[in-house]
Amino acid sequence: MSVEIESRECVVRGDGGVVEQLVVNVGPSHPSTHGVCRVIVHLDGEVVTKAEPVIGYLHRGIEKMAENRTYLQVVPLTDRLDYVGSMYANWAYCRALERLAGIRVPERAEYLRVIVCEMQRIASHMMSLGSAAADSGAATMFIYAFDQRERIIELFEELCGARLTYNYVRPGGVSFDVPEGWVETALAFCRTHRAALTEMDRLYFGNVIARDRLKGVGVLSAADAVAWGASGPVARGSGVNFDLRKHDPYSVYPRFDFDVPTGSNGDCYDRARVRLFECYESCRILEQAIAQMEPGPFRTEGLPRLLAPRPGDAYDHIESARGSLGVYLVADGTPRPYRMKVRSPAFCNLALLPMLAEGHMLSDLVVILGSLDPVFGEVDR
Amino acid sequence: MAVKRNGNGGEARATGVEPRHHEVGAPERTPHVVPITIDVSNDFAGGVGGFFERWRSLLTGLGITGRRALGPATTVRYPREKVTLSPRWRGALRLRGVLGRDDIPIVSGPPTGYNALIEGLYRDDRLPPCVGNCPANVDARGQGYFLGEGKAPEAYELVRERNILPGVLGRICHHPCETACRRNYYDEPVAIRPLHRYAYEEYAKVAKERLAPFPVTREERIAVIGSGPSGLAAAFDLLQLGYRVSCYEKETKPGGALYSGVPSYRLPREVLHDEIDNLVALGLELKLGVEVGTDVPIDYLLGEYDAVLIAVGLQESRILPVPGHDAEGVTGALPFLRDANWKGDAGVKGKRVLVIGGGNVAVDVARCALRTGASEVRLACLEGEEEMPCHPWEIEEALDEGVIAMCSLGPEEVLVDEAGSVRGMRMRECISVFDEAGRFAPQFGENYTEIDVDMVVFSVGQAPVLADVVAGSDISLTERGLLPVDGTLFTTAQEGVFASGEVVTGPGSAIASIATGHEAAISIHRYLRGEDVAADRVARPVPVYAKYQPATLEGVEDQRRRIGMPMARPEDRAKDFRQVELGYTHLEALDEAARCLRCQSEVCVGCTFCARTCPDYAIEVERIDDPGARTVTHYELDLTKCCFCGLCAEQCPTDALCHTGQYELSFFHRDLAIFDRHEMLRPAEGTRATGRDAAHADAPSGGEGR
Amino acid sequence: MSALAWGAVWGLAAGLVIALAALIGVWGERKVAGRIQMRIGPQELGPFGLLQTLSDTVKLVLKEDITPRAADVRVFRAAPLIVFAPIAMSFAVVPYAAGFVPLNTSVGLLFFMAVPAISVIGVLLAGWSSRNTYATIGGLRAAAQMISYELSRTLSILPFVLLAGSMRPLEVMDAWRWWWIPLTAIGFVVYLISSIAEVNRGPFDLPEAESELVAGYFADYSGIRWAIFMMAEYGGMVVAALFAAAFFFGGYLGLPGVLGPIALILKATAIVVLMIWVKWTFPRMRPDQLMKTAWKVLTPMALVQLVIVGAVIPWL
Amino acid sequence: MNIPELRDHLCAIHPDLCPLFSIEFGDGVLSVPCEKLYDAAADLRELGFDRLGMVTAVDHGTEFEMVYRLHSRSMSAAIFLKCGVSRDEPRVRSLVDLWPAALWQEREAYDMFGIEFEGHPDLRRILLPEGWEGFPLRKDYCDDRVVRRPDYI
Amino acid sequence: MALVDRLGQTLDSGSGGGIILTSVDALANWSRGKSLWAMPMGTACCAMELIAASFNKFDFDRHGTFPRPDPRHTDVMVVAGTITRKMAPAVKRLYEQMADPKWVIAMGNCAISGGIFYYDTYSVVRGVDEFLPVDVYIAGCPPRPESLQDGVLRLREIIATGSISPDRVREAVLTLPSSGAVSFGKRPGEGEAR
Repeated sequence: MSVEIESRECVVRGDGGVVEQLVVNVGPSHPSTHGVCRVIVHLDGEVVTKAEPVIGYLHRGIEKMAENRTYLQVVPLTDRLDYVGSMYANWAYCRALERLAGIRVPERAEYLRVIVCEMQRIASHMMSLGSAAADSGAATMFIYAFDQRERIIELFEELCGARLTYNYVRPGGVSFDVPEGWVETALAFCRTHRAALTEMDRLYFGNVIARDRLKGVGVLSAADAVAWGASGPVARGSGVNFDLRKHDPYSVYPRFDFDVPTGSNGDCYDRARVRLFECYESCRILEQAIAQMEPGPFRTEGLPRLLAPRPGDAYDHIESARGSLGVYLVADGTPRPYRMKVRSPAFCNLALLPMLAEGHMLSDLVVILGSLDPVFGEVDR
Repeated sequence: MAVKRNGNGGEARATGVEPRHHEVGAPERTPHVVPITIDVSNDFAGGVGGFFERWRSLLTGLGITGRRALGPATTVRYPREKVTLSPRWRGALRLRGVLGRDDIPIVSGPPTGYNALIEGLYRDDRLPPCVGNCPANVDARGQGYFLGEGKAPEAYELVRERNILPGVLGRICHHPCETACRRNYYDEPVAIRPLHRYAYEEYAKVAKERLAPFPVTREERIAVIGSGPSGLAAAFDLLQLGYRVSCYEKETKPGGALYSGVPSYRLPREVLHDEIDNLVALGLELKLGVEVGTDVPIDYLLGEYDAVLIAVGLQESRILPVPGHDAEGVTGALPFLRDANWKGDAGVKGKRVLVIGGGNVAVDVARCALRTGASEVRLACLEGEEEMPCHPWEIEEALDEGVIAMCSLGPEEVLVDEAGSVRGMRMRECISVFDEAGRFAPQFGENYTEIDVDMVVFSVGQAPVLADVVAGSDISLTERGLLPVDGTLFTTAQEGVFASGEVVTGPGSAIASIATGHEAAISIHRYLRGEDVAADRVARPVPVYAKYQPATLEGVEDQRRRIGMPMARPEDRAKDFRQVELGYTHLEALDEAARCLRCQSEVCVGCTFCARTCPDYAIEVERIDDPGARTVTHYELDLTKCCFCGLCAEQCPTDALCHTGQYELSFFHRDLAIFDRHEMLRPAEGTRATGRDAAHADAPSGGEGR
Repeated sequence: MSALAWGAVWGLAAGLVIALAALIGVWGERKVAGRIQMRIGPQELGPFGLLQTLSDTVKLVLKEDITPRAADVRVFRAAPLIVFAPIAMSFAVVPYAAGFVPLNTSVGLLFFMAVPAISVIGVLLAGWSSRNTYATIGGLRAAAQMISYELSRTLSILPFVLLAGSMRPLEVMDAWRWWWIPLTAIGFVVYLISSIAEVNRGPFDLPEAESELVAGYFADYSGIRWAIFMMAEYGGMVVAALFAAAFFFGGYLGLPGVLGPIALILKATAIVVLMIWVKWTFPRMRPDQLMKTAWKVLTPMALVQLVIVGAVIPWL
Repeated sequence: MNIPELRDHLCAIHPDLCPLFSIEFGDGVLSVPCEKLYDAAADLRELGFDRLGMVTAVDHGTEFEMVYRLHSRSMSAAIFLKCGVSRDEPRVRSLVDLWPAALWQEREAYDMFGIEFEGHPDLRRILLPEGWEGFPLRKDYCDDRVVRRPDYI
Repeated sequence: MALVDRLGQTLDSGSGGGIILTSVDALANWSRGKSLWAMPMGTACCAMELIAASFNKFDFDRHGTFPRPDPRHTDVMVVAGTITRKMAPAVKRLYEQMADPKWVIAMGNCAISGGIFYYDTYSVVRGVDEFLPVDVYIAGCPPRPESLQDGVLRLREIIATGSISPDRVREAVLTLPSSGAVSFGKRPGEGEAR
């Protein structure tokens, strides 16, 4: 529903004619804004002449709060950044902190992190694909995708006792080792998930209406993707082969054999389908990681409750489901961070919306917004 | 779906989607990556074929949804049926117990059942780390509890159950309990060892009234050879079990290695004697100055007594066979210490002394040498500064007193002057001490150092001297002069003969010797009762406890800090054999005992670490800290702020705070969601929250993965 | 009995029937959507949750009836009725049983084509009078859409007029032969799709597109007025299905007595389920694609159907 | 490309930037004076740093430190570009001409720290509502509505 | 609510209307309680659980509750997530757009009190009850979907105390109990008699 009264405005067109434009205010609470985004859309008929996103409706001041929390207390805060993929922010933060404090992470913990993050990628992409499909009206596809996500969430609940805000990746490792039988369930999930992905591909991406809705809509060129700092599936959908797991291989990723799906057209279809194929790749990584994981400690023993890294600053990033998620930490030697900055991929990707939406229809606007997959916890922080 | 690989060419992979792929520009190359591109675009065919493909895609979609519609529903019919929650599920928080309402359990029991008790606690995850990490499983938590309540004699007696000489060990123990103390994680460990000492000092005041001999209830008599810690521990347990025990000591004063090996600046002789006198008062028969083997043959003991325990310890120091090791002025650590302790003069007055070795004994030797008048004491060891095997606080105190440590040096040759006495030592640089597998395999470099000294003390290992003890009996020794002993039962090949202490374990700590004494006592008891010695014997669990990095103390309030042990000034103490540590005052001891977190007791002690760690500051805790009336008066959880992150329950040292499986938390009023102490202690049924989930409420999770 | 009273009785009866059809339609939609989405759907009230929609209706009736301050009050209040009435009227020309059609008019088929199309005016008025951008866009989309699909829907029914030589529903039914089913297969597809579009259901639910326009032309309606919109939608769906069941699949024919109408209702139910199934399977179309489908795909297909039938007629 | 290689590469091409380069916590840092920021950024862009990853600032009490994180896909390298800005008059040249990615990120830095970016086409608040007083991530930011946490650790 | 209000008033004042009123109340409360359509005011993490609650595993529709994005058509606003100062006016406006009778569920701790964002942050509203009349608070961060369903079932208990007559609205007893469960739906003083 609109928040402010709509208005009409007159715009002089390039050819000298005057058109009356309808200004539609989409959001901040709208079924397709994936949270609380407001887009002020100027419409010429059905065609969008200007779409201006207004963000900050979920700006909670997490960066300021982090300055008032101890290093351990920040971890639950990072859960709430990207609430569709809490593990990523956990991990990015912990990596930055580990770099700053010189903490070594046991190998099993790295494997566990990779496993949960790849599962999180699937879960996040399922959410993204599903809600993007729902944006274009395919509610059932949303439920099929969400069903897959729900299974991962059940696995996460087994593993760390929470459904969304896991607080799982901790400085120096992870909070729990896998429970008994969990690994088998995860492998079984991988098998069923592939079939479900193929079914979703046929149901949605094979569908003529969906293709017509997605193809050629919101085209992002590779050059623009790089210049605008896009990352993740948004950049890869445009054919930019940029994936931190390959380009700045962190953790144990170099040990896995996986591919980076990239699109060629840079339209909504490619962006969405890149996500779909990343799920196949995540399944591959999962299986390899589970096979390679060896028993051992899952957490660095002996870290005191209060960490006080030496003064300095560190940045570390991981490839989240939305792109390169970085955390920049400045320490001043006290047990609290001096400054924490989250480099949010969704924020950078969302900046593309005005450019992508211009000239498309109002119906396309929500599809484009969905294909950028913003999560406003992370955009607004 | 097709995969194109540049480079090492793997297999093409099918993922079920028909491929329609074409090259997408040149693959971007980076040093790390084998660029792989999956082209994700596919399109309908053109023309009439495309027309039918389009219609078919619609039918495919209908087919998929239709098939799903015929499949089963995946719904949980919620109010009637509920999902099985993960045991780790972080529901609403509860307290299992609270100080002032619930008691802290005391780990105490008869010697024969003690191991099973510990084992049971360990299995239930209720064993405090200090108890678990102590070789003798001394209940340091119970000590803290009694001392905090102002009941020092009870604390002493509780400690004495497992640590027969609390006063002595309270001065010399290497305190593995403090190493494992959970408090390391928060700030600084509880001063468990100084509290032993304080308990002893308090007990000494009332010892006369509380000491009464154990009643003799059994016929059998037992001889213990050696009055060191392990012998005394075994004797104490056997006395407790109603046996009559005689202890043979070859020296004129009891205490064994505690007397001859430990310098008196660490252990005043009167304390040692006082505690052994206490044992005598409990019924122990001491036979001093009787050397078994020389004065009395062991066969005589075997005849006279029903069981014999050999706990003679180690008497001989190893001396490395480097060139010149037989020169005058080269000696071993034990003879040196014996001289220093018995005579107060080790013949080093004004001499320059070099101690070879990096263990605790070496540091003792070095510090003794200072006190007996050496002009300069150096300590040379193979290991680097970080890896020295001695306890860091020992070397620190030694360095304070003026000992010069020279690390990463291996002895090469003792330089001997014409008179055949030592004039110096040639050392070789040591690169690494251990090989990759962690075995002792020193690697030496090519740098040599020469040190001018007048005396060299080797402190590189000790060995037992048993030939005399067993002379004339059937007991046989190995080629190296060792007694073959079962390492867990402490039985020897000869029936009725047992062995314990460093004879069995090799050089170790006093508390470890005491632990073996307890074990040996159980074996002797079973042997005398005619039971199977090995049956159902509980092997003591040795959990691996985290070794904590020192916590930052910035912002930590003073009352949370460990109370520092008052020490004599270095320049004073280096000159004589008076005590270095001065001991706690009454108030200090009370405060320090109150710092104990009562780990794993499942009783909230109001340590406030949950409140301190909560990222939402949703918890408020207050407690009254009066000895005897210590209670948590206020515990308030604001459930509307809680973020269910689980950090507080993980911090809880006692496991009192835990997550229940309760997740149905609807309230009609915001204030109802604020749980006070009463509410926190309430069991899940009858809570303020709606929709109780009784099935999981009494199976709280948490406590894992700490 | 005067004609007015007779009309009132008929009107009331028709209203009740339509309300019942809508209630069951909504319930069926929720149940079928539930099955497709692997869930249960309404379950709590009555057997299989049948009373759920009744509860919803009572609630909606008892809810506040909001008229936005900016709205054109009279038009705003009248619009639901303008949408509902034509749909209700179109129930009158469906041949329910042998010899029974409530309004036995000689232009029955034309009536069925023409009258429901009036509801587009109501939709347009509803969207415009709400003074809400979403509603305005929704209303305009609805107008464009319903007018476009009206053509193909009409064309898809014309074969029956050709085949039977009459527009009187009962006469068409009398002339009906089983081989009309294969003959008019293409026409049925066109009819089904255009009917879905006519009643603004997915994948043609652009006027109310939930993910774009929140609720489209009825975004500002609440309570009973909104319920009337929903009744019109489900009523339109049911009547379209009844009509298709009668003409494309022979309706009550072939079965004696009361079994005939039951067969008609079963056939109509199947078609309603198909419509629901389609809605919950496909994504929504975009306005331009919608137009393209109407003019470039469905209208030619309907014309092809007409040509086929026209070619067959001389051989009869 | 690892950091020393990057340094050598940088020094070979831009000797003037070489002395400003340092390595901290395993990251290459190029600290430049603020007036040279734009030129240095342009040089780095020429060098192959095609992505502007992050723009932010740190309030050091005495001055603001602008922190830019640049990535290069072709070199597989990343570098920090830092410059200090005076707290009294926080003004720095906008990098929007070089990377459009800076458009929103600089707006965010403005919103949170009040740093004026010269040449930015649309410098408005982005996360906070228009009309918000103060810049919350400054260390001296005061707001009566903030409830302070209890002060224990 | 004009019609219903008038009906309620008429029945209440007229003689013998009480009996009819009681049965109309019963019908109204039954229908209102069993078809609570939700306005999903999901802003943050809790929105994910709100979505999950109406999807296949938890299926809100079984209870007659499903999310409608349009406030005009909904009965209960589920505020799921952090409400910031920037967002609060929009939430309030949406609430005002809802048709009476309407209820508010504050789902999750952010909506109840700001939760984890209570301290040290400058932009978060500490609880939606600062500007909305909240009927049921569901604690959790985020609450499970079952928890939300439980909250909706609790809300029915409040609805059951309602009446279409403006004078007869029974107040739920919402005081802090000394022990035991919350009592509600009980007229004040009724319990003491027995």
